[in-house]
Amino acid sequence: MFLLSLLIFVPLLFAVVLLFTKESQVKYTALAFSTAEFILSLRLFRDFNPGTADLQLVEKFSWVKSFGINYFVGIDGISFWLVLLTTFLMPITILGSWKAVEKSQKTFYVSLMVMQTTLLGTFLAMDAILFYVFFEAALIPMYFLIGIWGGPRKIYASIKFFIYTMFGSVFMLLAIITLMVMTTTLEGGAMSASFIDFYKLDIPFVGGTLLNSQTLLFFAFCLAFAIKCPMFPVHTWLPDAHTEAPTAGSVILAGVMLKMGTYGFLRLVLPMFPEATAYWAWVLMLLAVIGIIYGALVAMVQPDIKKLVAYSSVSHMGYIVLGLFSLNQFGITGGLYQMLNHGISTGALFLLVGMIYERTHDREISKYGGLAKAAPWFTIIFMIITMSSIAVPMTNGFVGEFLILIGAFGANKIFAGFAVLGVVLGATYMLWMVKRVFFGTYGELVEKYKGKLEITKRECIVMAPLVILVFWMGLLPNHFLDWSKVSLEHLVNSKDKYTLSYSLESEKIENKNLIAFKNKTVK
Amino acid sequence: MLNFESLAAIGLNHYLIVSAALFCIGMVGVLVRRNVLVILMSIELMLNAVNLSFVAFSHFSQNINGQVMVFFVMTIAAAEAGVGLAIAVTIFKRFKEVNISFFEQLKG
Amino acid sequence: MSNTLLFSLLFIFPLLGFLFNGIRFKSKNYKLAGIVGTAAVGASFLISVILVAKLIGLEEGARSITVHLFDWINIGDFSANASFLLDPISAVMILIITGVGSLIHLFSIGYMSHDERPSKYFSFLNLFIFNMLLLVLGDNLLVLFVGWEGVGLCSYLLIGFWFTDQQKAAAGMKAFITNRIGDAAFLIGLFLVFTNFGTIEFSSITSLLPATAESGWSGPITLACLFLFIGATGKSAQIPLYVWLPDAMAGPTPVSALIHAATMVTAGIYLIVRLSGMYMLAPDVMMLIAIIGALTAFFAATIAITQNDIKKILAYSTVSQLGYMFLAVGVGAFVPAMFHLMTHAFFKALMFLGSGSVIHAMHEEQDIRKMGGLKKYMPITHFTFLLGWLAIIGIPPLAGFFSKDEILWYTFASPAGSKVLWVIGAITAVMTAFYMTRLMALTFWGESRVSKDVHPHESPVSMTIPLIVLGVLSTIGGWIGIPHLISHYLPGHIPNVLEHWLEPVVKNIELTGPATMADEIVIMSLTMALIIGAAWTAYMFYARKSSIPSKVSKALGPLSTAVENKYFVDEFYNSKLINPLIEASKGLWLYIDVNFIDKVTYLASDFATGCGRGIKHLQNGNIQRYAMYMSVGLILILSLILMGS
Amino acid sequence: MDISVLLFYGLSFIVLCFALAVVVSNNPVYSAFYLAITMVSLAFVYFILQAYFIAGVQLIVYAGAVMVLFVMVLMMFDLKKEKDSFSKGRMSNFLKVSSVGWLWGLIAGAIYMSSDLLSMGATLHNKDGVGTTTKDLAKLLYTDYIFAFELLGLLLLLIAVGAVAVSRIKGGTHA
Repeated sequence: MFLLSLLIFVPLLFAVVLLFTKESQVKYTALAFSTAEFILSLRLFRDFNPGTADLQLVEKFSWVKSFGINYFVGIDGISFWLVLLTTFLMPITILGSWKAVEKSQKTFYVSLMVMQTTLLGTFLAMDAILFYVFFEAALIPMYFLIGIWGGPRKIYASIKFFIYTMFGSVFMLLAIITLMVMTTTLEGGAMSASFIDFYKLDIPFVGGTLLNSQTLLFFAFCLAFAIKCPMFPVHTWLPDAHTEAPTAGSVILAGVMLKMGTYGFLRLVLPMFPEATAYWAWVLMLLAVIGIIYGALVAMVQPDIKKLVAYSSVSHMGYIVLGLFSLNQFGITGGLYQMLNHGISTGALFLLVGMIYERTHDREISKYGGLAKAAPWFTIIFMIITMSSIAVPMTNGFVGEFLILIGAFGANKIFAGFAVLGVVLGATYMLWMVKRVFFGTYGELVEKYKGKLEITKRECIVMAPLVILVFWMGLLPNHFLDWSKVSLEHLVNSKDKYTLSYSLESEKIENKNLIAFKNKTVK
Repeated sequence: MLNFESLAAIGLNHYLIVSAALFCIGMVGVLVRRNVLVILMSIELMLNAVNLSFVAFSHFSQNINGQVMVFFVMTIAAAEAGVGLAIAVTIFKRFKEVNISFFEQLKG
Repeated sequence: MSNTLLFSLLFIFPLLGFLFNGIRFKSKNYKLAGIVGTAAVGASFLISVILVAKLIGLEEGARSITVHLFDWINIGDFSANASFLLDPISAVMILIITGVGSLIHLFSIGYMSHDERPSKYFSFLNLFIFNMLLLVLGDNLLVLFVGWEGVGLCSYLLIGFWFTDQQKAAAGMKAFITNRIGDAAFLIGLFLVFTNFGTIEFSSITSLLPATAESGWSGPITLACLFLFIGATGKSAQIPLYVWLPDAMAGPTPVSALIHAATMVTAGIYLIVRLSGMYMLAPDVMMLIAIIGALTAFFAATIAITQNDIKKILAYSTVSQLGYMFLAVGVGAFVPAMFHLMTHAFFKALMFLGSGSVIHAMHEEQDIRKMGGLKKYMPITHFTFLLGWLAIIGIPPLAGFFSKDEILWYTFASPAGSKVLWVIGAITAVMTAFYMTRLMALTFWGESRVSKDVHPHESPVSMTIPLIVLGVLSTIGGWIGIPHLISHYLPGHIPNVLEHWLEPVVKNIELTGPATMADEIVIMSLTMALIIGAAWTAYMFYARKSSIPSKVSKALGPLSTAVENKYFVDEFYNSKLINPLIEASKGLWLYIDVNFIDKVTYLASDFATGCGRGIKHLQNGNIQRYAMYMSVGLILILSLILMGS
Repeated sequence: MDISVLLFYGLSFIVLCFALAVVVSNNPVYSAFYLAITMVSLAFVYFILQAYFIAGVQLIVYAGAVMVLFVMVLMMFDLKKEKDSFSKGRMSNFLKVSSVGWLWGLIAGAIYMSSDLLSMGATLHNKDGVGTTTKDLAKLLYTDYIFAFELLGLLLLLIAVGAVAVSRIKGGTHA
């Protein structure tokens, strides 16, 4: 049973099938396929064992033997929810952009399917080169999504996005190669690109100086992931990419792609460079705090709704990084949880903004007003998502943000103090926007499209799972955290000497057979 | 330094040097002439230079394989001349001249 | 019935009401919405009564019921569960919340009968009750915080209930954001508590408290108390975060009664009383609380004197009364603070509802200069309002007298109190008497200044019943906390029920000073005399049409303008904090993001394209050139090889 | 002085002179003519080197067929004396010529330096005892090199077709 490989490559197969589907049918087919993929991913609940920190459902095949590069995938508590988030958001995104995409639908849905393969691959890859390949390959469909179906400045935005992220990745590639060369010093002496071997490395570290291998490698990885997140000051690609991207692009970008950066921190940086992380965490925390406040302040004065949400992403991602680098259990758990929350609430916000944009073809805040009267149901859903975004208790955002803050407080009280300020600013920019868009008298756009603004049934179906999750995750976080708890505890407790053990699926079957055989003979 | 004896006894070296000179002349032709036809001729010169060294080697090492190679080279040279001239004809039809700079039209 | 079931039902009823009315929020059927909403809260009230009865049935000293509903956040050694604690403090609170709450719901049926969205209104109101119950029943700080934020959210939604008015929407936003500032401080306080005690459960905190008080400002408990207090200033509208409360009057009047007078704004007091043990260990913070409370009480009262909007006056009066309560907790008089909280809930809710009745009758007119002589049109409203008025200015034997008097006495006599604070408190009491009498005089007494097209009428029964009930409560509500001084002389020696009731969980500071019973009598009679004098003056000024007030304000000149304009605090915040912040943000965006970071990246890209532009000439399509590059390259390589060998 | 030595020098001189003339001449017709002379002279050189078959082929294929092709094309174009027969750019022309001169120097130097090696190698390599007559050449061509030989035949066919196809294209860059 190659569940993970199936998960990764079935969307690719679907993409090929979509190519041969009629243009008029393609959206239904795409929805069916993505739902099928989601249902397939639900099997993880059965096959994944949350009781162990080991890597599970491992598949490993040799790829480039001489360099020790393998096709090596596996899942543990860290990647578990991100995989599900990806498969969960995809059908929602597809259903959400049914109407928005008019031109070359086939290419659009094929891009989304390919996107899903690369995203899942990134989260599941356990081999550095495989990870890198997926990490980079994810850019391509996103580049097309922005470049083809984007707004007026789409070319600028897509190229900016591409080059920014590419720039960081180059350093990561360099670092990966260095690490691969280092693995030859491990026992066995063969070169290896697997994360597991990277974790075993004992990379020399000297505190206080930059020019030592662990620090350099640490910053190389950090740069790549910081750009992806994005963190201040390398965030400027995000607002442009978001404003120009079509709704689906924004949702996937904010919901899943940004998580690749934070996931990278969690999967690679923290366990691989423990001393450098401990020593330099303050830099990342500082940047994260600056990002939180800066993102919130800048979001406050944006004239464009989507740009506002984009900058709010910068702020929220700052929280996640802050949590991860507080290096204690609260912070890391909160960080992981906030990744999911951000995926859901910001994804939902982009969907909602997209819905309203579909109708009015304008996102200028000043042209709105009084939307609450024209579209009350839409407003209710928007308010719920807003509450989640500004972390009102009982919604998902609160649990994540609270854990992050308490973690950060344990690590550094001053940073935490400033981060708490972000809570106030977060409420300010969101509510100010809500006030200007939804309250007051009818704005010019609302006046013009008065009758057509209410949310449709299809859109309700799109939003319903998100709204349910907002409360579910807010009220019963243990349902979610229990699946990751052991892995995260393991990460926190063995930070300095992180290991990840695994057994191949095929071996397991053999073992089972062996046990069965033994049992038989005993009988 | 100059050894007149070596000048008197013609060896492999002499042929090779002539061959090199011929090759270089052909190369200059390719590099500096504008007329496609002349360039093609220069290429023929270069090919002939190579042939010369093949034959010389073959002769001095008493190995007939070199001549086989020359035979092949000649065939290729003839073929190349054929195609080259055909392209020249096409170019001429278009521009009424066979200047190499018209090949710039091939750039993207 | 089991406690778990009772607790669940207590929460479930308002929640069901919220969902029922929320789903059919478009319905204009105000009766159905109102009845369901009121019934939900009424049912909660009944359950509260049952629960409190159960609590009373328990042995004294062991009066607490804890119920664990489900696990919420459990990470490592941090745990915050959805579990609830009913003890004497929360018992008082839930009775007030559900009791006064159901009266206000009942009142709202009539008040909102002409509104377009009564269902929405009742759903929010029920949600508020739900959150308020969470706030007071939570057995740990985080559940308390959930309710804390939740009531803030409801307050936001209800202030901006008539959202088509941009100003009202803005008031809602202002309330939420100001509260959020407090909440942020609350969170820091919570973190500090957690780092100090390793738990955020009230019972565990109490058991872990050290024996000796801290001195200075840097102690961990002091800091925790300080930040929690800042949180409380946000919610309970104290200096410097009080600005949202007067604006919050943009909401429907019953909302002002419920949220912005009786319940939500007292959450800060509740928090400090709940953590009184911890606060006692931080005397510096206690002093700060007392000072802030006294100042708030004083300044809010001065502003109230000059206001002309009936609701604004009541709003500033609320701020002022809340200041009293903080003064009380600041000087260690926790039980009087709770007492005043309760009596204030009665009489202020009564007055707000009364003002709602007036506004309803006057067709949304709120300016008291356009009222007058309403006594004869609205007798019930007038009479109940009168009771409220007497209660708030502290005329015995009405409720306000006992609580206010006790606060002043503690301020005077407590070791944490001081004479200066007492003076401020007494002056505030005098001013309260003055502006409340002014309100009464201008609204109900004197000549009618009502415009011709408005025909005031008495409100329907559904609105007057709550008024009457609250009027009764305002009258007799104080009798559960009669000070020893008076009860001593009363037949039957009515004990101080409230103090006795709260004793197991909250203890007042011990009065060790030299003050004697005689002092208490002197102080009490002195304040009484002053209050009656002030009320008389105000009556003379305003009911009997006098020119003195205008002369006085002229004489005071700039001071009176300042007071009339609320000391320009809003303007100050706007011009010195909010606008600079927005400008700075714009600057950040335009100068850092667009012009700096992007420019730097453009520089990098310009460098790349520049290089390309330079090298581009090498590749001009000239085949001979290419051949030359090839040959030159070949030659160079050959040279290197040959020269090397 | 052996007669073959004289012959070598004379022929080399002719070959090089006319080769230079091909490159330098302004008139392509003359160039073609000089090229023909070069070819014929080279055939003689081959003759001296006892490669009789190659010499013959040189005469027939180069001096005959290829030159005829050139001349035919020249006639078709009706080219006169050219005005700018050399590429523009003095610097680059100088660079080109000098670099090629430098190349010649390099090769010559290399040959000179390794002359001993060459003479030694030259005598060593005839180990399989195949003769150097035309018959041996034919044998080799039809045994060891048969595949290449047939491939060349195919190539020539392709070229014939290709040349016709290319020259049939009507004028215009995008025809």
